[in-house]
Amino acid sequence: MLNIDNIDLHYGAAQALRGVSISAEPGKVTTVLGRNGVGKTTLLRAITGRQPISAGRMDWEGTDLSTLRADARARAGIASVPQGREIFPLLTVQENLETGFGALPRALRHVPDEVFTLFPVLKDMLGRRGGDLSGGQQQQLAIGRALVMRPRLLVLDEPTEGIQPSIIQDIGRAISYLRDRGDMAILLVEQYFDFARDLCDSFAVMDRGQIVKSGTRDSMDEAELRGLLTV
Amino acid sequence: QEDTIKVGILHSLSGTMAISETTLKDVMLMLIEEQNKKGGINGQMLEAVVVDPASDWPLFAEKARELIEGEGVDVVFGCWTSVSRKSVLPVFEELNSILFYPVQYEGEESQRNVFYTGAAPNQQAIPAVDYLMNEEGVERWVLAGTDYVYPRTTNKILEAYLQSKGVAPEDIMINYTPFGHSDWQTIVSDIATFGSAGKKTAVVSTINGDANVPFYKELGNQGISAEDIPVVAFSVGEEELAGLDTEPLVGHLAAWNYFMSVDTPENDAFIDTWIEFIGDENEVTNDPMEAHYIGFNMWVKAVEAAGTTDPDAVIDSIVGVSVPNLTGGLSTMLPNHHITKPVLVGEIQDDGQFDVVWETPGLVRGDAWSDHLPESAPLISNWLPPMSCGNFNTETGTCGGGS
Amino acid sequence: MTRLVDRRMGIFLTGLFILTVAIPAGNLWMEGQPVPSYIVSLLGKYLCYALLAVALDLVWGYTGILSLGHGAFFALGGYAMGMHLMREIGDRGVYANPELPDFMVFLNYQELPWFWYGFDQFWFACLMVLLVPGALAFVFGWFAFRSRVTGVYLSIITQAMTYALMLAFFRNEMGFGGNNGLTDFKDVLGFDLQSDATRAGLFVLSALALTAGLLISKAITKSKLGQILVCVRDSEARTRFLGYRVERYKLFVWVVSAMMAGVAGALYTPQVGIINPGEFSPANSIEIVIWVALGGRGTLVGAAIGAILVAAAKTLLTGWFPEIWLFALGALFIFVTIFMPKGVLGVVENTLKRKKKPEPEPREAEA
Amino acid sequence: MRAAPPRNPTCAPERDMTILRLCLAVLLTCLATLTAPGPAAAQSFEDLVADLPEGKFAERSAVVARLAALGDPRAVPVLEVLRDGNLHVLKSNGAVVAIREIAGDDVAYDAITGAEYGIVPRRGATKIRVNNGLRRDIRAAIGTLTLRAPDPALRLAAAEAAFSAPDPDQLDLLRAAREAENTGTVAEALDYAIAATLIAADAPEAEQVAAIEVLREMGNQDALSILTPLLQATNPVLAQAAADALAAIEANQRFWNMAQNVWFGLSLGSVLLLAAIGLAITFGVMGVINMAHGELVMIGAYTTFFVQEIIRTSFPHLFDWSLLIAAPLAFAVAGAVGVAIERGCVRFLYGRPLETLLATWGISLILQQTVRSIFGPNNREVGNPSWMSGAFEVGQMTITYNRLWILLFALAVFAVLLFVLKKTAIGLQMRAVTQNRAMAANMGIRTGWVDAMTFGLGAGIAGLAGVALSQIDNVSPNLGQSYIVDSFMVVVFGGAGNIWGTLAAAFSLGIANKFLEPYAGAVLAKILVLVFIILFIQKRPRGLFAVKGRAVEN
Amino acid sequence: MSIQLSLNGVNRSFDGFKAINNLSLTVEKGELRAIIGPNGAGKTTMMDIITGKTRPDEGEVLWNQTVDLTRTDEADSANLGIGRKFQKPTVFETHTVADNIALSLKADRGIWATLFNRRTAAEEARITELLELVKLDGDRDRLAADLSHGQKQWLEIGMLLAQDPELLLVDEPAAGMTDAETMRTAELLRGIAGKHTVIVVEHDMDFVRALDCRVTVLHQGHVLAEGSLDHVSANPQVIEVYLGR
Ligand SMILES: Nc1ncnc2c1ncn2[C@@H]1O[C@H](COP(=O)(O)OP(=O)(O)OP(=O)(O)O)[C@@H](O)[C@H]1O
Ligand SMILES: Nc1ncnc2c1ncn2[C@@H]1O[C@H](COP(=O)(O)OP(=O)(O)OP(=O)(O)O)[C@@H](O)[C@H]1O
Ligand SMILES: [Mg+2]
Ligand SMILES: [Mg+2]
Repeated sequence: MLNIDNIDLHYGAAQALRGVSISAEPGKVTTVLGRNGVGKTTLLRAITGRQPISAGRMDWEGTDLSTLRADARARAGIASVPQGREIFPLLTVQENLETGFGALPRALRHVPDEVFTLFPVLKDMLGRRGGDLSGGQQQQLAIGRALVMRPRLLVLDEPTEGIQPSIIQDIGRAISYLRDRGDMAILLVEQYFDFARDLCDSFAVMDRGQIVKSGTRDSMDEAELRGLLTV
Repeated sequence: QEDTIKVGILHSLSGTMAISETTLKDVMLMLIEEQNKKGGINGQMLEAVVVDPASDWPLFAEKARELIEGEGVDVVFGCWTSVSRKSVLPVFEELNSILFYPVQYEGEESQRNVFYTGAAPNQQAIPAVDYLMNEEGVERWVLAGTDYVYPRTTNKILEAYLQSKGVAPEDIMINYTPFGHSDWQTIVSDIATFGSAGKKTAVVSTINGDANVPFYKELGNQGISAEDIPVVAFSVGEEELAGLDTEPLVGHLAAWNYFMSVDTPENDAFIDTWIEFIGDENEVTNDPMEAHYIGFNMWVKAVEAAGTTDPDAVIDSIVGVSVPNLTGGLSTMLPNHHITKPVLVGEIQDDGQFDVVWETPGLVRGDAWSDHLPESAPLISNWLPPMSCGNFNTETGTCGGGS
Repeated sequence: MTRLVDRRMGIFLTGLFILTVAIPAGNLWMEGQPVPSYIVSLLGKYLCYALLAVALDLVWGYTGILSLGHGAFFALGGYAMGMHLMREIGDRGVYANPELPDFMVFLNYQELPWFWYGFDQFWFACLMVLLVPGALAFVFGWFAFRSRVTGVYLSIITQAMTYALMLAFFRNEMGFGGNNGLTDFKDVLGFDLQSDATRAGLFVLSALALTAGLLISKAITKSKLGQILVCVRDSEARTRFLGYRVERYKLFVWVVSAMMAGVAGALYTPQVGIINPGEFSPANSIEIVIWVALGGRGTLVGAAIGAILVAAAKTLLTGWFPEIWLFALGALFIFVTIFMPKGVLGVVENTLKRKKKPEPEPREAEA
Repeated sequence: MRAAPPRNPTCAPERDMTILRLCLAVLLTCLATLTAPGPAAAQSFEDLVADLPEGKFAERSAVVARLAALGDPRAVPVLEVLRDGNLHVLKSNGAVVAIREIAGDDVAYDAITGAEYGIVPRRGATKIRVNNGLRRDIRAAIGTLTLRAPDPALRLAAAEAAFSAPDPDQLDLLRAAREAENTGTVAEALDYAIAATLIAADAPEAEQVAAIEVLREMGNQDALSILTPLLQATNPVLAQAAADALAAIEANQRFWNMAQNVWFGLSLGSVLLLAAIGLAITFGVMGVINMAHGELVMIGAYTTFFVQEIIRTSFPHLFDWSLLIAAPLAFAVAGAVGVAIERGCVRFLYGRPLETLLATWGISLILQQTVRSIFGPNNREVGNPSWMSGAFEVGQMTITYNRLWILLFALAVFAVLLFVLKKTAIGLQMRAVTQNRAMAANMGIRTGWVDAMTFGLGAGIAGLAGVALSQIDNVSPNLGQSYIVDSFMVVVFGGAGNIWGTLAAAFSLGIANKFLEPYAGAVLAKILVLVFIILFIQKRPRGLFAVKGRAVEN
Repeated sequence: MSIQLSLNGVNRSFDGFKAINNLSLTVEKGELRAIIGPNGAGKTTMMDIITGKTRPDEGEVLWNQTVDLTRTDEADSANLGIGRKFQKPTVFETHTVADNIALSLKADRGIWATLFNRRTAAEEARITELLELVKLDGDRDRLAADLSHGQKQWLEIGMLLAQDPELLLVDEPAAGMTDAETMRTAELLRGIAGKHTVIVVEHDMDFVRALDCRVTVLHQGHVLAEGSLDHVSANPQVIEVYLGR
């Protein structure tokens, strides 16, 4: 269980997050929505440990996240699919997938089959350098790489960006499959409204570093949300 | 502060030349300390001013200026490479101060403010070649050097000299290498080939500094022994040998004006003082150190005689001054600002020392202008009035450029 | 002109101007020379270094070309001037040969090599001070930039260039005096190089050259061309897609910078009295980079300050702590990199807390 | 020690040294009376030894010759002592003694009887000096005396001595020895010696022509040196035979010269490879412009020195193991320094790669000065263990052991490194961290630790390079400076980030250099290689083994 | 209408992998063309070839039926009037947002011209106009590095428009935008088509529908189908490899 409580974050003098609170539960998908530049990525960076927070508390399974460095958070079960993919360009696809092995017990150091069933293209490209892949292939690799870590919290930043429709459907199915397995909390940042809506159990809408609207899927008012995203 | 005499020490303590020059700084400190124990000069104590020109030639000029103008030193002992000396020359000339230069060099220079206590080519190279020719019957010569002015000039002189002795041009091989050359495989094997033409062959090495160690290591490894092809070096002394396993090098030669192994009471005393000063049993002494020893004592004597450290007075009074050198003779300052020295040829021993195998019967006068180069043959140097000229042309009867 | 002289440049130039007027004036008219003449030469030398640093900052700080061979252009300028000074000696050399410099006489040259022709004329030498480094830079840059050699690859071939030149100039056959280089200069344009007035004159000239160099560089970087240079530094490929011919822009600053370095060398030679192949050594060129990094990359004035600071530190430390000064200098470098990421100038400006429109800060060009 | 199989039938069953010597003595005395009669015979062995200190080198030479002619086997040890420069005259009583150092003291033993005279005070004895000429004569003299020694190695040395100093008077002696010889290599050496002697002697034409044939078979430099003067022979038959033989030998030599150049190139390449390979990690993989790399190499070399120093003073019998002990230590020491540099400085600079240049330059100054302060500015002596000394011949090609071992060592280091980087988990992590530090952390990689290990590995390998370089170059505070430029050149020329490229670059630059050197000279060769690098980079702007494609563009 | 761009039998492979396989395609002047296709179909590579970033192994690429684009480099193609927006947003991070636009404006790209260039009032006005269009007028003086991912996308679109090119190659403009913005982008592109030729790559079918133009489907480096969106989305092969279900 991830609990974010009232955090602030600054880039130098500029404040990017103001009192953001959000939580994610195993077996549930929480989506964060918002226009460009409102702080969605920043929130995820705070969780994965790329950017230090300046106030507030982040609690993950009972430990205070802000005391852990980024690599420790990964070993505590948090995996991320960052915006911009961040594939290791000179490592082969195979090696990209293996980078997460260090955080795993020996028995789990293999690439789970679901990665290849989800993204069959990766299987054909195991020997190719990650940096040579097309944009969409890289995005698939980034998701696959996160799944190798068998995370208990999966953080996805616009995972559908640049991906062909059929695979978006596959990713959607994968996310719901993972959710339904019940051992994983999923935090999803998405611009693609329909996709987000179909998957989420709860949602939060951000604007200018703040959460301006949140609730469960049932309380979701599509027209209002679309309005918030447009202004 | 007025009552001390300041002595500037201008030797590199860092950079590529530190390896050679640092001991010269130490020997100067020792000589100054010893002199002070004797009560200084004319009742005044000496004070050493040490700076580090860091093996950077323009920095030498800057530091020389700083010593003379900034620190007000009365005399400077320093420099090793020719280029560092060339770099400071104008400074000493302009500010009318005194430099003692302790290293063997290519000659072709005589400056009023500089005293050359190292060997001129005629005090090192030519006697060494004579030895090899007469004693070892060498007929074929490899002149190997680092590519810079000292080896170039020395080899030019030697080439002219050898040819005048009837050596055919095809019996002379000249080879130059860059500074710090470390891969000697090809050259050593070339030397071996050159030496296998059925005539006794020797190598005259003007290889400089760091390049010597890998050179000798390669010689040893390729199994070229001194009995087959002896190498006589002008820049390899006890200090350089300290970095080598000399076992395979026994018998290779060096020509100097001093060896640590020379058995005289002066030298024994000098070595004892040095070892005590440095505090290390294994420290060695070498030729440029002796040159500083001689130069310093000459300067002391001249100052005592002149009663002042004023450069003009000292420059006048130092010519003709004789002091004991460490090999059992008296060295004299000549009017051309070079000194008289014996020339010794030594063979490397397995203990890292040299055994003197030959020496000149008397002292050799340092010659500023080589007689073996056409342009410099007519030049002579004499800083005594009325001539007072470093490059007097005996053909035209005029004092060439310069002052 | 759009504010060529901003605040930091203003302060620096004012300081420089005061020095340039005060020192020679003081020395000429006041009793007992308040500033010893060796300090004047020393400062003159620092200013030459500063100009060299500015030249490097122009290509490194703004265009992202890390040159590890700028010492070569400096040395070539120095040699061009040195050759003129050699010729000025005339028959006052030790061998009294009116045609040949001393080193040629004792190396048995029969006649002056062709590439020495013309250097007896001052104007010709001055032209060469610009043309020789400029031409080398042009040829080198034309090939390298066209072939899209970038990053460390470019750095290393500039290093190879200066290294090769060093070895070549070491060779006596080259006709530039071998490792001793050119020295024993007497006068320039009839002025005795050892007189205090000439020294002061050279110092003032160096200051003027530095000022000109700073202003030219500033003008370039402030212009649209300057902005494009920064684009090249940050994303060369993207700049191409906008239609800019990156190689021409690079070549332009590269040649300008080389010429500036050449001028610095030309002023340096008469002030230190020697020019030799050591100036081509790769370590020297690295040191130039160090000056710029230490002063603050991409700030011009910072580069100049860095050069002066390091040179002054070297002067002082080698005198104060001859045995251990390297510790101090080394520690200084480490300290500056870790604690002053924007160089000395950055720290000074931060402490002055001048809130201004953000200057484009240098970022690392991707290798 | 291996005893030679008995050969001489008259004393065949005996292995006892004294008896062997006696046999030899009898034999030699016969021969000596045969070859060297005259006034020398009048002087006794003792007289001659007493005469050794007298006169100049030339006179001493004559005495040595007479000693040899005497054929007294006791002469061999005396001559050996003389050759090694340990024969002295005691100032106190004028006795000729051998001085041996025992536990730090000089102890004198009578040169002939071996009786002990006790400890000699400093300057209590005058050395009987030898020079090269004398040493040569002594070698020849010992050669004469040991031509029939039981140890084949001794006989071989004697035969070689006879070859290099052919003496017509010894012809019969050599032939007799050849008759009795049945060790192949020695017999061959004796054949050569006989041939050389025949040519030096005024032998009949037919014999000399046959000798020329033998030398032609020998086919090496030494043969050349003996045959060349024959071109001037007045006898046209001889001159022609010599010319033919020379032509054959020279053709053969051209081939071997090529081979030799390749070998020199490989060996220079291996040195470059060793010097550069650590940098291929710290710079090539990590992107740190590590100007302190050379100093890390230097630290490795000083570690070797330090180890040898301890071995010399305390465990001299371990000397041959010194490098094997030094290698892991050098790796550890340099690696530790590397880790310290990374943790203390470089880690603050990731993302600012160019600034690492400034900081590591500072570190290099400090390391240099530290070493200078601790060990002094001078060269330190690092010796070659016996297995790294000397050379062997492959055909006409000389291969020195130290170069061979360094080549093998370089390849081994390369192989291990390749394995670590490509096949181990830590290698993968190293590459991941250097490509994207933040993402690597998000994958659970301890980036700090991996950074330290990577830098430490590069530094440790630099240390290993130092161990090897100490065998061929100066060990001085400047050691590092002389390799840093070349190292960067190699890494970049090969293509930064590709260690196969480093391998290829090191060897191709080494070989290019060695092929140019004989034609252009060392200086010009170096310049040409640099120009070649500049031009080559124009063709391949990302080095020899460039990483191409999209992957490197962003 | 004349032909703006034509690709004939273009091939390109990487280490044996055929990224572009005998691709032929023509685009008319002023046309708006959408290109879709699975990930890795070769869409970006095709743009690389048109702009001279990648050289084809064989085949010809003709600009206005005359200029051979396989021989030009990136700067040449830009000067011919081909502008490009990249899949991964690339802007000049150390310049301000306004300067990014200013540097992209159509102007003389020579050394001397830029050295002595001064920004005119007309240029200022155009910059402001464009910034408003991409909703970055508030961020005018911020460094481009500080923008969010989506803001960089917008900035890059602004830069593309500033160049005023004849042909716009737009690689995934809507990625990372909200649905509303996606629609606005489609409108924008529709607006400039006609005067300019536009080639858009996108995976967002709503966006493509909004473009309302001819659609080319690329698969494994060659054209799989071409026609209206409805036409191609009915193609079973397109459904199989691209659209799904
Ligand atoms: N490294 C940075 N330094 C300074 N400001 C930044 C930095 N990264 C982002 N910002 C600013 O912080 C704010 C939030 O950015 P963030 O990347 O979190 O937006 P986002 O919601 O993810 O937008 P998008 O949908 O475009 O990805 C933006 O205004 C952006 O300009
Ligand atoms: N430099 C290269 N080296 C190796 N393979 C490459 C290279 N460039 C492209 N490829 C391969 O070519 C294929 C086409 O890539 P491209 O980027 O053109 O696809 P795309 O159609 O743009 O896909 P996406 O919709 O995912 O962006 C991919 O499989 C990619 O891996
Ligand atoms: Mg984002
Ligand atoms: Mg694409």
